[in-house]
Amino acid sequence: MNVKPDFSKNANQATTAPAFLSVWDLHAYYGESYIVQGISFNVHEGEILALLGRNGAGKTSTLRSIARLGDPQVKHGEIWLDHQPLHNMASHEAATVGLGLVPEDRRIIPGLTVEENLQLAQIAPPIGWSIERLYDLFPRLGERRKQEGITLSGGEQQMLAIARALARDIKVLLLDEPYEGLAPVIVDEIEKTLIHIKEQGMTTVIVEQNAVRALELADRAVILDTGGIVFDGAAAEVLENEELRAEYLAI
Amino acid sequence: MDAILLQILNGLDKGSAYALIALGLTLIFGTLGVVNFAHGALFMIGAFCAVTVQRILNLSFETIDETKTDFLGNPAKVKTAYVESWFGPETGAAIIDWSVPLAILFAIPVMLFIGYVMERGLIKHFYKRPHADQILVTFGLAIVLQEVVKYFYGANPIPTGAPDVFKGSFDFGVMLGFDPNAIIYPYWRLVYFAFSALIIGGVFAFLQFTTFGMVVRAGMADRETVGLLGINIDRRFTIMFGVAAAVAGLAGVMYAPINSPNYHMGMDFLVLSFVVVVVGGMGSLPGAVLAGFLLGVLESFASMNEVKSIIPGIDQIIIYVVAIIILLTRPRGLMGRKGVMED
Amino acid sequence: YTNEPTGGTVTLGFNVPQTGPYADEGADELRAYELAVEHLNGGGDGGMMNTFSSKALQGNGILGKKVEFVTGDTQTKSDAARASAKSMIEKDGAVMITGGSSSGVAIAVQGLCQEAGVIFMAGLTHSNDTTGKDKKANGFRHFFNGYMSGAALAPVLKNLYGTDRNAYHLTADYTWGWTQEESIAAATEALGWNTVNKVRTPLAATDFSSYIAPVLNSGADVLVLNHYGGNMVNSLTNAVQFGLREKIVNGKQFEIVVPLYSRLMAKGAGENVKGIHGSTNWHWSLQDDASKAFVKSFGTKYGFPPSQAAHTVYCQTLLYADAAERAGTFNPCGIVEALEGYEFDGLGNGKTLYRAEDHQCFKDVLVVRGKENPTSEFDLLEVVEVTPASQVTYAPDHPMFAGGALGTCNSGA
Amino acid sequence: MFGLDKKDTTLLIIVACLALFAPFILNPFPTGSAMAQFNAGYPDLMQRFVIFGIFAIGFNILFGLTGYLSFGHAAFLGVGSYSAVWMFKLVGMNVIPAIVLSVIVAGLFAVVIGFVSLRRSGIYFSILTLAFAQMSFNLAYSVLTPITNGETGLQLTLDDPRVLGVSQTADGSIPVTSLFGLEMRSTYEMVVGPWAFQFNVGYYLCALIMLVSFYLAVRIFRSPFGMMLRAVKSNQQRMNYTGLNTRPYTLAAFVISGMYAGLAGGLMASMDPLAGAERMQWTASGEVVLMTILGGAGTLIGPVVGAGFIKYFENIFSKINDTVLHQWFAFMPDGVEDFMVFVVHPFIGKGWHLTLGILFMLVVIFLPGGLVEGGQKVKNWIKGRGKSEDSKSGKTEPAE
Amino acid sequence: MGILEVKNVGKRFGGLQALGDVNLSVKENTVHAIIGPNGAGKSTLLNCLVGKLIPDTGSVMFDGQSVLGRAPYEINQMGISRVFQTPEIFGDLTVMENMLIPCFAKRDGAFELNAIGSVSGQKDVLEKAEAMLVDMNMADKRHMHAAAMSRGDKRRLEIGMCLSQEPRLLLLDEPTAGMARADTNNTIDLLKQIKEERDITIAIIEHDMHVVFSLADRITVLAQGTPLVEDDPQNIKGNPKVREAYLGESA
Ligand SMILES: Nc1ncnc2c1ncn2[C@@H]1O[C@H](COP(=O)(O)OP(=O)(O)OP(=O)(O)O)[C@@H](O)[C@H]1O
Ligand SMILES: Nc1ncnc2c1ncn2[C@@H]1O[C@H](COP(=O)(O)OP(=O)(O)OP(=O)(O)O)[C@@H](O)[C@H]1O
Ligand SMILES: [Mg+2]
Ligand SMILES: [Mg+2]
Repeated sequence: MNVKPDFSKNANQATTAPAFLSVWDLHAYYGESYIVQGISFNVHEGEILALLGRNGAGKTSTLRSIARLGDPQVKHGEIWLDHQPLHNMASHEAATVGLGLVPEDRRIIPGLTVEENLQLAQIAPPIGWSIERLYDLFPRLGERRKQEGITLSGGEQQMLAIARALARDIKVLLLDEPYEGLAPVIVDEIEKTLIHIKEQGMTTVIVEQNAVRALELADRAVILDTGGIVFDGAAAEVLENEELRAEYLAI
Repeated sequence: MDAILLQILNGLDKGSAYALIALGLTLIFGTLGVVNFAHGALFMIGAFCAVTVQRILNLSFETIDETKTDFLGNPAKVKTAYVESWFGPETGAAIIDWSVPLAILFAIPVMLFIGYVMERGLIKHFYKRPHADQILVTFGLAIVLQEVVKYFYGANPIPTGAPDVFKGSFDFGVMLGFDPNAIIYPYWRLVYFAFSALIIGGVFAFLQFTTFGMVVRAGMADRETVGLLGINIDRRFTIMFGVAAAVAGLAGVMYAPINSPNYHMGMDFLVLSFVVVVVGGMGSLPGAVLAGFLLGVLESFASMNEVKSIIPGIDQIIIYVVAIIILLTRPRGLMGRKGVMED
Repeated sequence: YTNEPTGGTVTLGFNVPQTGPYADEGADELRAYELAVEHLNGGGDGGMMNTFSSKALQGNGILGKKVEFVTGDTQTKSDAARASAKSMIEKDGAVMITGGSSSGVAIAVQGLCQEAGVIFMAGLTHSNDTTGKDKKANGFRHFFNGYMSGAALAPVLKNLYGTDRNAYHLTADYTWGWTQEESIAAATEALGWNTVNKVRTPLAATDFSSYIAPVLNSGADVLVLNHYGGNMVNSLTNAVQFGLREKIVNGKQFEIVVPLYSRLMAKGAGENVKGIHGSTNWHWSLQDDASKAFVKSFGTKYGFPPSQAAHTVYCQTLLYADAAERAGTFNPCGIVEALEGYEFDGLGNGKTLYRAEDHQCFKDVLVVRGKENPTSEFDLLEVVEVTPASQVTYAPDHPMFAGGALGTCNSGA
Repeated sequence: MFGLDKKDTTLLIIVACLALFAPFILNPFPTGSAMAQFNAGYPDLMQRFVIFGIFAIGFNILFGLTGYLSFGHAAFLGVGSYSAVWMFKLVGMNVIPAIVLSVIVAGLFAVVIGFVSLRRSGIYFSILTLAFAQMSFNLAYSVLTPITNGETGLQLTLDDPRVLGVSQTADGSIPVTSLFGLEMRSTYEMVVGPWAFQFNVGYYLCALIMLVSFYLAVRIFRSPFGMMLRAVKSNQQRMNYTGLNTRPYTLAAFVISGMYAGLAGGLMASMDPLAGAERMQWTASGEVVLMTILGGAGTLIGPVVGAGFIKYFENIFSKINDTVLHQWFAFMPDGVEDFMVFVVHPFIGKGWHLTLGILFMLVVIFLPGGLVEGGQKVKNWIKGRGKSEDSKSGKTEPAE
Repeated sequence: MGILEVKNVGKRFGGLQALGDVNLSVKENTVHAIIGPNGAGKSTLLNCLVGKLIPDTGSVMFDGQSVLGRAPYEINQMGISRVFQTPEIFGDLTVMENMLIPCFAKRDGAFELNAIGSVSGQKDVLEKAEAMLVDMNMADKRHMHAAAMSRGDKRRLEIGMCLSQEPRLLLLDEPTAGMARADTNNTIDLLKQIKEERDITIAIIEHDMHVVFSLADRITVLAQGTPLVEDDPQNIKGNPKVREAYLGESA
């Protein structure tokens, strides 16, 4: 039932610009339930890819598979990041070769202060931005550095989650709904930050329900539906394609 | 007055034993969140490390002495320890005499190894399982460890003495201007007290002055996210477990001269150490230590006849009464952290 | 009657602690039971069957039936012990239950046997109550008791420590401890000793330091430890650690007394027992023919000398078998009749009487002392005095044994 | 039937059949054969199976549904036993008033302990219940001896005052417990060839009460109340913000399970009129926890299975000794026989704890969710081999 | 007089004045939106209304009765239901059971010991829950464990649960965060429909301006713990203070 991804097009692109992060024929399960049903896509160095789709389409599951978290269990498929086979790694190993994930629900660690949450990210090498630099980027966090992370407001937590990912020296940043629960001004700010780090060469995959904003930011888009890819192409193309937007994004 | 002072001293010493045992338990239970019913067994194995070292040092060859007879009237066999024949009777006897302190050296690697094997082979698979499953599996393990020890060493207590220099007691009373004999204290218990302080301090320093403690705490709260930050939390959990096992073991080694080790001594301490840890508050090391001392001192006071005549049987239940009062007045024990094992 | 043996065999139930703190004692009891069965069936060297004054036993089983046995684990808990005894009665058809390593268990099982209509031969139980307020017609005890310990010890203590002493009691806080405390205090006060204090210690206590520490300052110069098993090992070890024995109080050397001794437990306390007095039911170093025969028989089979527990239960098995032979039946009421008021010799404690009024045996009691220079790992105690039975005998209506009634024998029919 | 759906009715009927035919089922081996050691069909053990079954069923109502892990439930069992024995001593030998009183007293006790302990949750709750139970045990063992008869345990004596009955029977023994004259201990023995089956009045009374208790438990599980208890376990916060007061729910569950424990205690005393303090010790509380987890916490039948499992080991394995082993392996050549005995020896008789410990570990490692869920997995696996894989949906239903 | 009257409410966390001096009046049968930057104290205010927090100063009256000092379940029984910022549902229970519980709470009150009657026998409650599932478009997920649902679905379930209690005041804390556009639109429709069909007052916190402007009759802008302005939607959009503090240029 899932449309076979237009692989040839990717492959063609790959010859011109070699994929930086490449996911090939990924199948993942939560226990018995088959969720990610054969997904393949490439992300090129320095680009922003928007991964879109309805609730329950499998976006989070895909990101989690890439980040090598135990659930869902990847039963088949390959994931390459900068010539490193992620699919053979545990999540902490994937993190040390440069993968950064900002999970949905932010996952701020209870019992640790804001600063400790950031310090935690800088224990295992390689280390990215300094904590002071992160406070410059998110002054609100600097003001609350001694507060327990989970008592932050929703938006502040989101900032902390992004800051925590940047505290590590990463090659690719996976963002799972980074704008969720943020005030429009902050969304603007984070968008600026993303552009800023993109300029510095960061490769980003962004999952977002605010599809328009994500598409405006992204270079390319992949649309998922019930665990399979239904579109893979330029972001602008989605914005122009009424049918696609209506059917899969309801915009 | 001197009676009260005496009981304070006593309580502090008792408390140091409780604190030390609870410290090991709280590393696993309060910090890793694993309900470890095998902790008492680890303590017991520590004590049996002392027994084993004593046995090893006493390994002997037998010669037949025609002048004596054994209980059946046959010529008696006389045993001579190898150490004594190698190092000469005097040095040999001295080495045997010091078997308990020597056992510390023996126990550290043994306990680290046991902790390692236990964590890697068993506990590792149980972090995500319900607490009930953890109870069942560690209780099963505790029984197995106990029975194995019983199989080799029997059920009777095995006397394991401290070195001769520590025999006898120290007269505090005279020092403080009381009558002689008013406040006496066995030397070995003083050693135990000092040793506990040392270990407790060491563990605190390790967790306080390194990020290790923070990482483990974080890992317990959310393993997945810690993994996303590039930290190999499994390895740290293993180390933590090894340290906890070693602390439990050392507490056991040093306890051997105080009371002769037997195979079920761990179970005797198990309930008490859980109470101490919980009263101290889940996830709090200082809490566990404080609760250990507090309960030790209160227990000592309750054992005084003056107190018992007011409330009969109070020494039987004092620990539980205090536990109930503390848990009802302070929701998370003395110094517990929020959200640790509260559901 | 219950479980009347119909085939060529008769089944006895050996109910001992196989797990828990008394497991080693239980194991030794089991060894003795097996030895007794072997001897009854005509195997081995016959052991004490050769020295026993009654010659009814032929070495062909009991009443011509081969003796078989089943074993169970009491776990030193009344419930478990009763469950185990019940399974022997209900499932295995045992006609007699024997064993035990604590008074609570013995009394519980004795009560059960009375109701079920089988004979109970109590093993190690030292509480006055077993043949006092909890006595039962179907139960017999071959062990001595708290009162007898006191009566036996008192004269020895008088010789050793004089009549002007101040005693401090530490007592395990349950029935056995209380009865022993009462007995010893009464016996020593009769000598003129003063009882300074009686302190109860919790059953679950493992560290007695807070109970020992105040002793020296109380003016006492003798410490009596009414503890058994692990409690005894720990309290004695603690007392010695505190250096009590090196102290001089009231111008006298401080002394410790452990009224009930057992070799296995003395071993647990190690060097701390040296020079400490107490009483015991039997010891392998006794030189009478019966004891020698038993030690030889046991020692040859197992390689070490038997404990008092082993001796007791061996005797019990023989006595039961003998009673059945003499009565010509396994009917509990026949056995009770044969044992009541029965007098015999040759089982290691001299002339012995099973008193009809309370089913308590009266025989010599040993006063022992921890040996200063043991020659082997079994040689821990030395016999100081064999107190003759007459000195430890009391009237059946003695107040320490008052209350309760023997009732009538129950055959379960 | 009985207001249950089909699946539950089937389960109830199976349990009823098992209980009814237990004397046959548990005695599969002919008396006197080498395997007869493994027979469990004698009154005392059968009674224990069902009594501990009741205890565990009740415990599971609290633990399995609400997730509150009480470590002091044995206290209720002990209190129930004491009440029942006092009833026999003072009032009469009929078991009905004794059982009723034990349930009531245990219930009152549970109200008090539950009211205090339920102010905390998680491990703090567990330790509070443990503390109460240990206090009860320690006091019963020593200070409360006038009421509990301490170490020895409360027993009937020849001079009990018993207002509705005699202190002693005509032949001078203690009267036995009965149900309106039907003696609990009377047993009919049926001999079929080499087999002997025992039908005991006490057992059937216990079994009947167990069935009623089990039926009630099923009803509770399927009731709105049961669903609320599961909701408590799942998310108390949501409960509160949905207008539900969690405290009365948990307290009700606590008291109900305490009454089950009291019932078990009363039955125990009715079968064998003795009540000992050890029944209240933490190890006894721990035992019911183990039974429940071993069988499968939160499942209907699991606790009963777990109770049977542990009691079987305690009573059967502990009784196997070397002599029995030699009988089993007698057919082998001498050397092999001795070797086999040597190998098996550490695991039986005095080593039964070892076997039990190993089995605990094996069960929990390989059958997460307990014996019942393990059994279901095996069933599914066998079924699944017949059909092809068709369980793709992520739907999981709570096990029975 | 509004159905909800908040007067001079203040709340401090250590050194942080999370709520300064909040006055708020919500009129019956209106939708009142509370917007404001992250960390403004919106969720804190809600917590003060439902009994999760007790304010340091001020009073909260619902329908003429004070809610302060009452337990959360009592407040709920007065007719206030709340949807949380991170979904709070019964993860171990099925979707159907999740829906049943509030229906029981509505029918039976805070505590009802119906331990013998079976759930399947309670026809009225079953029907009501079923109808709600259909309304929320989740009937097909009836037997699923709630924990296994995607996050958007969890949030819709929670809204459904609150609605089935037929509250008089419904508090929504970012109900559509992380929801796909299509579902967001559905939710807006649903809320509109409910507002028309029932006597219900809604207070909603949202960062999605589309939602806010589609629903709200009245808007309060909260900033740093104090109300900045309160006005009708059309006026808010143009308010320069609001633009600066909250909306940013992209709105
Ligand atoms: N732990 C789990 N167990 C079983 N199924 C799960 C689990 N987590 C998610 N699923 C299922 O997997 C499917 C995909 O979920 P996923 O979270 O990847 O979706 P998503 O695209 O991120 O949706 P959303 O936009 O709502 O976050 C959903 O149908 C969900 O029900
Ligand atoms: N328990 C607490 N302890 C300390 N500070 C807290 C606590 N709860 C909230 N705060 C602080 O109070 C402020 C207000 O938080 P609140 O959650 O109410 O914000 P909000 O308006 O809901 O923001 P958002 O839109 O991001 O969810 C924040 O700065 C937060 O860090
Ligand atoms: Mg998602
Ligand atoms: Mg908020």
